[in-house]
Amino acid sequence: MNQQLGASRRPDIGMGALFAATLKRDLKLSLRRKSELVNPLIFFLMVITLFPLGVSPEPGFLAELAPGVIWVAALLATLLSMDSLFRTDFDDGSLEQLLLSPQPLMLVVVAKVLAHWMLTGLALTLVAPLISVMLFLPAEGVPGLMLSLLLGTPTLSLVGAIGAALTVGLKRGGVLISLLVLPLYIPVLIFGTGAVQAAVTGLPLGGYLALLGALLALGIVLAPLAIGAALRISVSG
Amino acid sequence: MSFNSFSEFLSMGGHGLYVWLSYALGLSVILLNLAAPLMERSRLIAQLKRRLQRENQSP
Amino acid sequence: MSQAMLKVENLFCERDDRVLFDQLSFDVDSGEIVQIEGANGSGKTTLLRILSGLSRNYEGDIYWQGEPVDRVRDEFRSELLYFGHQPGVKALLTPEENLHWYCALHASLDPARVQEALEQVGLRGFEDVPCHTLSAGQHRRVSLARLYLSDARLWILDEPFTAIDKRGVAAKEALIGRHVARGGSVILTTHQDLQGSGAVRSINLDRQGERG
Amino acid sequence: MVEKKKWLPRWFYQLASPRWCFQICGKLLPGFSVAALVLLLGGMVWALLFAPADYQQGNSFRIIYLHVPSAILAQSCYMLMAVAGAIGLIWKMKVADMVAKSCAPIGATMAVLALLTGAIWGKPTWGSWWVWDARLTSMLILLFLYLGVMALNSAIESESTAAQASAVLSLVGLVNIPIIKYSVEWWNTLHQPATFKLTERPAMPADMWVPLLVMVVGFYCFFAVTLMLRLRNEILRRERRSGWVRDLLLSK
Repeated sequence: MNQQLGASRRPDIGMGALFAATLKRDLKLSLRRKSELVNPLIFFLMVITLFPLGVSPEPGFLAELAPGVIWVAALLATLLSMDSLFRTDFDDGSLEQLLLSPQPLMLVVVAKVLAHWMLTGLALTLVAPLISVMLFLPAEGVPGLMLSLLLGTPTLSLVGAIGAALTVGLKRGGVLISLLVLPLYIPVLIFGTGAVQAAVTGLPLGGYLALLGALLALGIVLAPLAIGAALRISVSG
Repeated sequence: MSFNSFSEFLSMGGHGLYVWLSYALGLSVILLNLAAPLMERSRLIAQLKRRLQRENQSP
Repeated sequence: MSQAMLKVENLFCERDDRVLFDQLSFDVDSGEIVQIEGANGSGKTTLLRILSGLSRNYEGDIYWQGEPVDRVRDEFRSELLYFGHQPGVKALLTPEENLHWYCALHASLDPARVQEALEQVGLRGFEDVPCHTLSAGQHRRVSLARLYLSDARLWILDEPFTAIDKRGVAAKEALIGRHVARGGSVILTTHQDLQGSGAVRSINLDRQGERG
Repeated sequence: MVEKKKWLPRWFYQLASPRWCFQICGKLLPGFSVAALVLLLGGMVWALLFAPADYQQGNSFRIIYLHVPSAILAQSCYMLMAVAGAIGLIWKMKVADMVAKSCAPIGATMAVLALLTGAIWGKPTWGSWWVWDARLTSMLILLFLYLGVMALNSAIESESTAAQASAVLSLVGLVNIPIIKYSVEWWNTLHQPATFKLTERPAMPADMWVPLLVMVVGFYCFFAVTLMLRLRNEILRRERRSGWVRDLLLSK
């Protein structure tokens, strides 16, 4: 208590620790709120169920539809969970403390998005085989589906986080996020479904996965910048 | 001149509906884009003037 | 060192078509307590948010130790403790987890002292219950424990004494006094009169608003 | 502004002054209006009356003289919006924010016009009002991007926050536009064989592309006019408390 003020500064120490701490904290927070954890998954399953009911339960037809349906449902499920990424932190003042930290903001942002992805995108990827059975997707397509989701959903989380950061100061940001973010999701959707279709027809997957990987790399480099700037702007207003 | 008569010009070789519809839309979009800021301007000036008068009355 | 710790020059800010303050200038030296006064809606919270760097909707200059604050943002942040309207406490986490994360955000803080800080604010025995089971006052004290942990030189406190009982207030005032005695500075807003914290300078925003 | 960047030319600072900008726009407006009127009217007459009909598409080809300029304008308007937004973000230049805000509705209407004329052209050419053609699809997505920026701008109450947030969003969009274009084009070739396109045509004869050029320049002049009109409104609104706006109002 009686130490000299500002005496023992250890800058640059604890960046990795901060990343790990934020990741752990966000995972812990989600795991303690179980309902929110499973909501995107339930939503995902429900949207999938709507298609056979709304279009046709005929296996051949569903098999043809499956890559697109699964990808669109994954996209919507990610989007649905996006609004809460910064919302609770904004409401209880944690976000202010985060922005006032001398540590690099991008690090914390990436950790938060990673935590979010692990509980939505990764979870969706893991239940995808089950869904593909329900939609009669040929077994050859399943690895392509899982790989494309694995590479594509992090990009969805990163881009979605930009929308979440831009709308966090607004009372009703939910619908607005979709409007802002959905157009930006289109390339991921195109390459993702392309990968699955290629896998089904036995064409090589590499090109699609490389494109999805390139999008992800670009997202990891640029999205945290935009998210950080957007958070500072939203809190400032 | 690519047309021999006025009726030929109107019919546009059977595509008259499409061509004239396009040009009508084009013109209306252009005019709308000019009318909107002009109307906004007169509305804004009236509003700002009212505001100025209100402020002058109750300093 | 003759330089003021925090120097504010010609600050101008408007909100919702209303000028909150115009040409507001003041210095905060080390060892000083500055109380921001003003009626509700006079812009006290806005001013504190601007000073802390959260809000950037202002015109004018702010200097931290003689340098424009935008240029020394990181140094400034590591010397700042901001206590806002929302306490920044996660209801689903325990007090201990909350403070550990705060320590991760400020690398210079020692997580080993979290226990001690919680004891100081009277939360011994509540370290590992989720914060949402705590009372409003206890909730706020979790956040106040940051004051005991902090080694920041500038404290910006927005209504730090709400939902705190009398004895708690006295303890916090003593803490502020100690901080100032160590060469720190405090900028705060409060509805209560400060006693026993040494000299308090006050800045009134109401007169500012009239001028603007 | 905390520090002045010395290396920027002087006109940049003058442009940063809303009052100067308001006046210069007022001076430029008549010239651009006349140019836009002459070029658009002349271009339309030329396009409708004198340009030859296409040997494959017949007279429906004349729609191109509206479709291409509006599509080009919709894209360059987005570019201007994002660049102005970036300038506003970096140098805290109010006028740049206002330019960005004024760009959005103009660009959106241009995208709508490009889409509508494209659809109308599609009916006699492809036999249906809408075909998932790569260019039309990209234009539709561009329209969505515009709508997103406008929705965000109107949802945020504080003017400066709204401007900054829209600037970030339009920059994100700007980075994404090439990616979206590439992915859509690639998707298009995958899903349908390339039919003949509205624009890409080999060696357009001069009596076809000269009127097109006139229309493109005319559209740019028209864009300058409507942008300056909107910008002047925006300056008046945002600077309503400053002395010169008060004087201006009282003199009217």
